[in-house]
Amino acid sequence: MPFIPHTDQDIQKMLDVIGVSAIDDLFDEIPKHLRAKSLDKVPEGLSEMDMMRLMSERAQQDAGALCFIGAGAYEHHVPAAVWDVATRGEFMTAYTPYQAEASQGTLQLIYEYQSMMCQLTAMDVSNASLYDGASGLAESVLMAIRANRKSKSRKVLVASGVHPLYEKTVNSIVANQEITLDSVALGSDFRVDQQALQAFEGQDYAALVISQPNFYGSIEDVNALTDWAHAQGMLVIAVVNPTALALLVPPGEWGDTGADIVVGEGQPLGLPLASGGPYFGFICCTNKLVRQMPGRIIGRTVDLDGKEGFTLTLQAREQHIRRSKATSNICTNQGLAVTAATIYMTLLGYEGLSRVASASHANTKALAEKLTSIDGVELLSNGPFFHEFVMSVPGSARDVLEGLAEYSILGGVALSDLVEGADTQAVLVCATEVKTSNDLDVYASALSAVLASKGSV
Amino acid sequence: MPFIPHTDQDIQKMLDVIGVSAIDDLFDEIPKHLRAKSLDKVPEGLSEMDMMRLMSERAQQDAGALCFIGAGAYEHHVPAAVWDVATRGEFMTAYTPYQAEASQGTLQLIYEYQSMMCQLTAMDVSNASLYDGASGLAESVLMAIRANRKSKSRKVLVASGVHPLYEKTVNSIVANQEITLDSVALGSDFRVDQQALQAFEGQDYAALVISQPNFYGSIEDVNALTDWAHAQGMLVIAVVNPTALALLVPPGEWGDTGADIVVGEGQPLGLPLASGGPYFGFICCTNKLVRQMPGRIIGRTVDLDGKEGFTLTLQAREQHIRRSKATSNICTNQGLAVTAATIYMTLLGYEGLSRVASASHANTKALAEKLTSIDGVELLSNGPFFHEFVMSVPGSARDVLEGLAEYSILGGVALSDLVEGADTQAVLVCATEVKTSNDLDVYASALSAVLASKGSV
Amino acid sequence: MLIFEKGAEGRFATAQAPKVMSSVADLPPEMLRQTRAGLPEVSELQAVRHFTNLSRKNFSIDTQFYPLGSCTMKYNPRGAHKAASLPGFLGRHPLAPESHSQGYLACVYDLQNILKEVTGMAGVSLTPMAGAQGEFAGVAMIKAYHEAREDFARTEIIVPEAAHGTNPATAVMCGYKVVEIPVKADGDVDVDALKSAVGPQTAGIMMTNPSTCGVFERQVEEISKTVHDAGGLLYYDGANLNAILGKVRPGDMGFDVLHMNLHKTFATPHGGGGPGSGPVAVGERLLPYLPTPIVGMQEEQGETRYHWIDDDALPNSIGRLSAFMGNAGIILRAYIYATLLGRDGLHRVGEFSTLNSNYMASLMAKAGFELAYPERRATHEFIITLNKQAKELNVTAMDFAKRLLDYGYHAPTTYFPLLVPECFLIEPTETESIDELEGFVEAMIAIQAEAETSAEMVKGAPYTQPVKRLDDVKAARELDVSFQRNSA
Amino acid sequence: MLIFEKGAEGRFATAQAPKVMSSVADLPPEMLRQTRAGLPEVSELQAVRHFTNLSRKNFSIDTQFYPLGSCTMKYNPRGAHKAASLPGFLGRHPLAPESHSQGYLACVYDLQNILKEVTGMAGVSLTPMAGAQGEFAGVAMIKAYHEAREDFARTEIIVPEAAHGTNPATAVMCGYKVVEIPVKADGDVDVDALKSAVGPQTAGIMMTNPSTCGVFERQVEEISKTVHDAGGLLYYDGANLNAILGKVRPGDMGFDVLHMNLHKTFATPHGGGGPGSGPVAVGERLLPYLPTPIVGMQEEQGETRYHWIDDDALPNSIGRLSAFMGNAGIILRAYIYATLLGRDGLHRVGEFSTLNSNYMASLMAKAGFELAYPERRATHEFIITLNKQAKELNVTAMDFAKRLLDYGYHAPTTYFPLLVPECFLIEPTETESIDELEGFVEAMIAIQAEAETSAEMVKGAPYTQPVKRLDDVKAARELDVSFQRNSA
Ligand SMILES: Cc1ncc(COP(=O)(O)O)c(C=O)c1O
Ligand SMILES: Cc1ncc(COP(=O)(O)O)c(C=O)c1O
Repeated sequence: MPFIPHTDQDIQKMLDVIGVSAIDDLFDEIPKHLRAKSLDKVPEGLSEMDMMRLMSERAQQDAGALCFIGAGAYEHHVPAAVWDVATRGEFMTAYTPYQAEASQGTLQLIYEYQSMMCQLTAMDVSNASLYDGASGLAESVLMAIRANRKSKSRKVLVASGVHPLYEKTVNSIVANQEITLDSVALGSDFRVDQQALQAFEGQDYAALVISQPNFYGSIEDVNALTDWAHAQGMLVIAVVNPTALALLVPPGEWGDTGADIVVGEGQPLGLPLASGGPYFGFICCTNKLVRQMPGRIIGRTVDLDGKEGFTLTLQAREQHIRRSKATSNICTNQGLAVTAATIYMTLLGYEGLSRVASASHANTKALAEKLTSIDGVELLSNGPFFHEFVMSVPGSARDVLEGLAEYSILGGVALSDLVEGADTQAVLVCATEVKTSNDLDVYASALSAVLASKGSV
Repeated sequence: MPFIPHTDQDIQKMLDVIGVSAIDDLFDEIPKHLRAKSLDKVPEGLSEMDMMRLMSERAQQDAGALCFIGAGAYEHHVPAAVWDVATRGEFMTAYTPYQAEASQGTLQLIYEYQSMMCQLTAMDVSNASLYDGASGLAESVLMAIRANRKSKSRKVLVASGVHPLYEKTVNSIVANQEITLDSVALGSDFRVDQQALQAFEGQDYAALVISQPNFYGSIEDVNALTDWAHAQGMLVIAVVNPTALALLVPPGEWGDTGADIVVGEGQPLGLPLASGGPYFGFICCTNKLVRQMPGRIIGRTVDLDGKEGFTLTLQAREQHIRRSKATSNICTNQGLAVTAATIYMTLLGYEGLSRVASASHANTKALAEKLTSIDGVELLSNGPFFHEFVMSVPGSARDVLEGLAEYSILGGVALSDLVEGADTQAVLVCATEVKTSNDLDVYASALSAVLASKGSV
Repeated sequence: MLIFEKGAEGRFATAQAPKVMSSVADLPPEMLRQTRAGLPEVSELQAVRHFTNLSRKNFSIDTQFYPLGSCTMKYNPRGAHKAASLPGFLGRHPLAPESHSQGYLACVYDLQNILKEVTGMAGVSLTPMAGAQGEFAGVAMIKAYHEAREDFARTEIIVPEAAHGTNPATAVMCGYKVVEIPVKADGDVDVDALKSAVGPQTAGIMMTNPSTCGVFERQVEEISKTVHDAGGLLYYDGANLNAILGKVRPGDMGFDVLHMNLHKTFATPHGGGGPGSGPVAVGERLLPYLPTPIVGMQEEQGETRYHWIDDDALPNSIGRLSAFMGNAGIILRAYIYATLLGRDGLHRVGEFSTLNSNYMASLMAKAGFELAYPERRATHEFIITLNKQAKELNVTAMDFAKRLLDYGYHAPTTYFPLLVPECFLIEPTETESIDELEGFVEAMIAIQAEAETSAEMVKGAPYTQPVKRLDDVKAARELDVSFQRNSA
Repeated sequence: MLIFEKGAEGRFATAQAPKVMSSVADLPPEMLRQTRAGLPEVSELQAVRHFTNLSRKNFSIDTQFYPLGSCTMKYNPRGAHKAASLPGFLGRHPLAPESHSQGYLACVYDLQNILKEVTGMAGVSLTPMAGAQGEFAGVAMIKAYHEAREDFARTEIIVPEAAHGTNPATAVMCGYKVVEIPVKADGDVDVDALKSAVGPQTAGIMMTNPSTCGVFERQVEEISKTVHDAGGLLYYDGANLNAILGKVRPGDMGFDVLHMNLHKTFATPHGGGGPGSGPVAVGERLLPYLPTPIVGMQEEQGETRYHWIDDDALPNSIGRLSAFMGNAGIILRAYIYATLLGRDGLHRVGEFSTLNSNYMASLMAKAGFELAYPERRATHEFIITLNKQAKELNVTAMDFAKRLLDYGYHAPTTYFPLLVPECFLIEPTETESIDELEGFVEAMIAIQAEAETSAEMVKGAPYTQPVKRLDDVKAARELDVSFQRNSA
């Protein structure tokens, strides 16, 4: 019996002690007519060997392409040590550190994680993780609504460079509490349109959401946006890419007083693309807002002997204590992903992370130059960008991407797939530090070939 | 500086304490003219990311074939837990357990390994490992020469079903001590020819080497051979496949009194094919011979409090104590491979190992039937075999195998590649439990196709 | 010592960074960071050593019996981890085109079907990222259902008092008011209280069955009828599905929607607090509201093609709950687990987890410990109360829990459910051997003896862990949640 | 508890075996095993838990500073392990045709060249499976050389008394007599003694440089001339190559043949005792005798093809030393390590291992510990003698070693080399940070203080390990080297 250790003797002994004659008797409180028949539609079990063969074949089906898609998930080099250490049984098969004395490993690690995120974002407090960037933004919106004492508004303003899938996610979640989002239109340079923004002057919003870099890869003038929002009595929710934080002004230093809540997708910090997860959402805030923070927080304290130790703290915000009055319903979070990210940040350090960020930027710039030197391909991102840009291809972006896929190149995402009403010729492209200059050339020549074979339309 | 943690400040502080002004000064006892120039022919260093790319490309070059080669290295399913646990830092990055109190993990594990090998072979004692099966056989020959009090002979008789590469290895090693090997010819059923054996009756040999199954996959009449050798005053050295031991009579029970020394290749016990290593040689013997055993042995004892513990024992046999009088020069052995094998044997148990053995046998039988039903292909192994057999193909075995390789099938080894003077049409083929019945069909149809395209010659 | 305290300025693991520092001169200077972020500055060896040693300060399934009730700490097959970590799976971008995603989509599709079968429901969405998000999705679907019928009066969700904290918290996140109803002394819901609580304002009820009391709710059919008759829907919190896997299906009990905790029932690693995965399954009525994305399949000229089903195809969906599709890697592991077990193996889960639990309960009762529900069958978990010990010896459940650590056992869940005083919720799971179960009971007996003769010693436990009992009050009062270089 | 004591008859990890037990009825019944082998009978969880917990009883580089002299316990890059574990490498059969082996052969070929360059030699064979087998190969080549010249009178190998035990043991395995020569008080070989030892009976000398005394042999050129003039050859035991990597090359010092310990100098994991890899490198004279197989390369029409060089192509080879080609996976790891370091990185190894060692030696000397060779530079390792402590306080090197474990440091090599009484051979390696070096010295200072005030306490150490000091005498006298069911 896979994973069940019982021998016939064991079972007999156990039944005797319990005082029943068969395992089935243990279910005698369940009404007979409810009892399940066999699970016919579930296949027969496989041995580990047969399972590995099946899964290897399936994994192989999806392998081997050169990927230039970003759009919220980024391919970075993950040091081998990250997952070797993170998947040690003691990290991987423990659970939430309820018994602090027997969980100091996980607890200290999360404390260190929180500290690193505070360093990266220049904020005071970080929690132990949320599910992902998108749902994390939803939590931030709820948090801002709770936290903004000056405003009774149940509306939040979104600078529309925010990831469209994040917006969808936020909507799915916050609409249930009658909270609504309004968007500021984007300028032609894929950055917030100052004019459009002015139109919201004087309106009552609990918060302004600013993405840096934004979904299109563009770098926003976050200082001006932050100061504008604060002047309007809005809190500022910053949505940031953690790799970019090694290069760009951290949200804690935006404008005169910094952002109030910082949220984002932790995936770039050592998590593989892996079909979208597990990743993790990070969230940081100012000291002032700590009691509104969702999720777990680890604190440093001392033990009976005065020795340093770590423990869950401020649990009175959480569902297991406060139940219906909790700051969020989150319980299980993304512990192991955070473990990996903490090791990643430690191995890279600020110096390493800066190099990853600048190499990604350099590769993206180089790719933009190579691709836009092809006839008919144009750079649409005409402001500064980090490691993504938007280009326009002749004809349908979808068709061109399909053509590239036949060369085993995943050339980016068609903007119109994700953004309603977007230019159907626009492609969002990304190149991180893992790409070699040869990879960029391979993309460029495949694109030339695809365009040529399509008769450039 | 990869893997060197020193900052400039560290270096300066260290130099100051030492009292020199530059690192180079620390080498001032080396004559100046001997000092090396830069290592021009060594390439520039790569980052881990660039290295991974290079190695992935190289690994990919060798991947993807369906392998039916055995001949001393066998593809078995290795449970995922084996290497997950074996590569934990505490196992992988420790060294020889000289400090017993800080090495109880490795020490207990080896004690358990020794016990398992004794169980499998039905012998009294196992050591902690030798390098591999072939060099292990060389150590066994040296051991037998030392141990056989009845014979002063420096000759050992080899039943010639022993792996030809083992024979070569043994020769390379023992010839330096003027020890020679003689071979008993093989019968047409790829088993020891009793007639040929009788010719050695009454001659003075220190030992007889018996392989079970032998190199050709055949099952020898080990009982008769053992009794014959003992009657001649020879010690019996058994060379065995550990998977087969789950099916076949263990050497400790061969004939009337059992083999004296048992040696073999541990690879089938959870070690990947991996181009030939690391594998490990196992060696077991009777209690009587323990002081002639080469290599490390772990013993169970007690600590100051009477608590059970494990430690290196009988070190007086070893080079670090006995130097030129040691039983062998071996020092570093194959610890981690043994760690994996111990976990493998634990996970499989006797029941699992038996199933692996019988499934391998069944697959090999089935493959032999499929292949030999092809026109012109004949089964040469007409005695009982375990998980390898010899077949004859029309034309040159080498050519046929090359043809198969183009179908990404490694169809076996041409006997004439390994055995001098062997039939050039003979192929040694293996199918273990990892092969599906579809794999066998794929082989059969490729072989048909190859033979057809070669015009069957 | 913290990792921050181990470094030296300028030190880092050089092999891990791209060789050259590329120029960023083209970016607007006022957007560039001016201060170095104070990340650790250590060598690769220091990092590996630090985190390896930290890991050694944890209890875990791989090292200890971990009978944490309501958490199903069963063995996490290493094969599942290995297969889910194949490069083809790790390298797949979440937005990769379907042509380059058939392997992954096939796994998702197959798991959807397996979960439908084991729950007896009509549809499944795997996207929720943990139990709580599954609850959210479920309650949001209930809300969408009522709203689609323009039944706006339903503003309440009923929750038995034994419910897990995520239940009421979720109801509130979905904009509902929470109405708690009591649980009777025998562990079953007080159906009379339920009957007087339901009405046209009732959107639904959230229930666990077996409940967190470790007993099977015998009146489930009556509850179902009561709520349905009042126009409400039934939500099944599947955290305890392990108890009944293969024995009784939520769909057959009358539930309209449920979530499962794949990290519990389907043996995916708990990772020190996550990630998990909390798929939802629904009956026919709620099918249109399932969260997206889902995977569909088409046979075309003998070829099987898997494809995404997104908001376009499911316009009434409650929508997306994550940027992509939840914790894909956990979904893979759960699929692999189901593949390894197969229909017979899944069926055995409920049986043997229940056997183990009842055996432990019997042993503990025989040893004199007080079961919270002595007249009931234990399910996959059971509760003991140490109320007598707390009153008579001043040794609390907390003290027993801490002392267990010294005996090498992780403590069961303590002080939950709240309605049983000084309780231990003990869940052994089916993957533990009889030896471990007996060892734990023996440890409890030994601690009981210690409590009787040396209560103070027990109250000072643990003694063998990296730290002694921690000052939680100080942790909350003098909040230190982030290392500052000068706070060291 | 032993794994054998944890099982139950009939239990096993079912997922790990082929589903059906196939028939073996076709095999001769008298050849079939009649008794079940008493392997452990445990579940997968029990196995994982047992061995995980066993591992936790080890010190290792990943968890502790491990300054074991002559063993070069440096950081083992995890990237090397990961790359060497790529499926393409793990799946390659050792007898796979060259057409399916170009990736692996390229790595072997490249490493051969790198090792030639760092040693200054003309040819390399990677096949020896550890240092001792490398020594064997080297001495066997020396023998083959003399025999090829029909110089059969050379029956002796000279070995300095400080030599590692494998050196004399190897010489004997090759059929030689061993002649030991003394080492002087300054750590250098007694050249006068050497001069009177050499003669027409001298096959060669085996030397380490830096020697196991932790000093560089300054008269190496004179030694070389002496032995060469007598018609002997020089063998270099490369176990200490870490000290001089990139600084001075054995080939330039006059050696004819050497082995390297890739598990030391090239940072491959030591695995709790192995596997290692002990490649040999030779000068022109010994090229024909290199052990097989070796990898060669041909450029053909712009295409690079790698191929095996076997006995056929190298008829005077001493032959094969393993069934296939040694510890292939260790060879890969060493190649990867060299690839990560590159020429500059390899050059730094000697520099920084020497810097670390000299720094520790200076600190220890300043703290009052007695250096064995105070007038000499330390190389990558150095020796202190605790003779005074042993005599005056009755606290021996062994006692210091055991007490160090309580401080969280693995003990250095003790009582080797034999010629220095009560010695510690301390090798920090270049991958340790200044903090660890200082921490170790502070621990030694603390133990010294303990030795002065509470010698008995120190002599009872360790106190914090899974066991206290073990009874080695009992272990050897009442030999228990294999578990018997009834001996438990
Ligand atoms: C009964 C019950 N319901 C819900 C949950 C919430 O699940 P999750 O932690 O995955 O969000 C839990 C988890 O502990 C639980 O035990
Ligand atoms: C100086 C010296 N020579 C030779 C050897 C033998 O090397 P191996 O253990 O790899 O056989 C060692 C190993 O410890 C050594 O230190």
